[in-house]
Amino acid sequence: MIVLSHEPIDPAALLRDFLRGLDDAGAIASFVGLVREDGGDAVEALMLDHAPGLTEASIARAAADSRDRWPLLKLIIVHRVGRVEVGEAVVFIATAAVHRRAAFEACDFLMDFLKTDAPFWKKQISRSGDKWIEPRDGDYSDSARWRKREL
Amino acid sequence: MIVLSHEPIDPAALLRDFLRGLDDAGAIASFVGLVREDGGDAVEALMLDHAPGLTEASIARAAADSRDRWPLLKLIIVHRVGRVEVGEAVVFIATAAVHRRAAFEACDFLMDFLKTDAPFWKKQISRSGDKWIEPRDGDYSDSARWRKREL
Amino acid sequence: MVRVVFYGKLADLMGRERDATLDLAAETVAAVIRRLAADEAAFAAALASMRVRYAVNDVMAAPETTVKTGDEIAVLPPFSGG
Amino acid sequence: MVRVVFYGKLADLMGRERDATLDLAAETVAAVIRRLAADEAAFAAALASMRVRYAVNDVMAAPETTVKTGDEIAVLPPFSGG
Repeated sequence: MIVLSHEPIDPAALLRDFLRGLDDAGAIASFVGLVREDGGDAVEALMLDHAPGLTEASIARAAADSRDRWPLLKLIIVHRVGRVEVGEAVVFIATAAVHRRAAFEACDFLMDFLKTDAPFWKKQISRSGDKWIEPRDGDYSDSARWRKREL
Repeated sequence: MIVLSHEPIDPAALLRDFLRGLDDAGAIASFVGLVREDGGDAVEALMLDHAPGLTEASIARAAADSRDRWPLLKLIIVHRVGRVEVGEAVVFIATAAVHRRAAFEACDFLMDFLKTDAPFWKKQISRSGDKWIEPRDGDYSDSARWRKREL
Repeated sequence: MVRVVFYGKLADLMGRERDATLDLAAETVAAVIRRLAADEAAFAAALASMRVRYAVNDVMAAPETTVKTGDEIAVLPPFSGG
Repeated sequence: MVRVVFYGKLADLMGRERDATLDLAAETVAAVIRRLAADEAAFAAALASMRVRYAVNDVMAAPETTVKTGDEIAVLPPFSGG
């Protein structure tokens, strides 16, 4: 399931729903990304721009890709769009598999994808002004790990 | 926080509590292990034996080790002991960090530790009889990944 | 006429969308964008400072892709989600 | 006298705990276990079939560790948690 949400999301409730009816899956990995205070800069919120249509299609392709790479029994990706306040969740991912390696790796892969390869644009709103956020170098090298593996 | 629980655990509620007051952490990785039906063998439950005192101390050392290796802001490990029914959670782990790589790796490391290096013993109760479960070869090689890295 | 839609920091600069005329019945994405940049120094500078990608009608597309009247070009600065 | 506590499949075989007498004031864990195994063929066979570890008074300990009256030896078959 893939959801772009304009409203606040509740990771615990999403995990509860995800765990229902997973009789064959022993392993569930999940990830929550929260908007955090950025050190000294008093962050108030993120504004998340996206390209309706293109963004959903792009995430759907990554989800299909993860199912090709790992034997997943279920996955969910929920991503906020619009204004997300400090402390709120920006993203929730959960993956279920028989064994934990598949669940962990698929969850990790999907997060790397969302950071650098999904059509989202993040602007940080803080008291000292607004700024567009670029992925960190580490985000690009994280994403590159999965491409190397294909060789 | 480390908890050995004789009663059923609620991973969603544990995640909800864990997410409270995490203003500085952007990344939360978590893992849920469920007792699953084992293919044809009609599994009814797991019986989890442990060594009171020794088991808690062993997990506490692994938790401290994970904090030495990764800049974690918070972690929780909850493990069932006693009889755990099919579909119930055996284990819940969550790790919080500023960036997701630390959260993912620490969560992965702690699960590998619990599978092969924590004093637990698992007996599978099924209609066809009971049997003690040994870690899979993959569990041992997963744990070995973290030792190689030390070299 | 094609519609050009801007995202992220380029939307701050150019607004969400603009209509652009075509000089020919079919032109490349690159040609349409070049013409917009010729009129707007700030947009030209932004394009030079980052790796921009394009989509045509919601499908990722190379700058050499041709567009015709009624098509929509999305102008995509580097992604940052999650 | 030391207490010997068994876990996992060894508890199925030996019960949860047994008291074992010491021949000397201080003996090694290995000596105590060897004596128990001499009396119980099934325990001897189980020890031979798996890598068993030990703890003395809740601290992991080598088989060469010496124990004295009042100590507790835990006999630990291969772990499997999670």
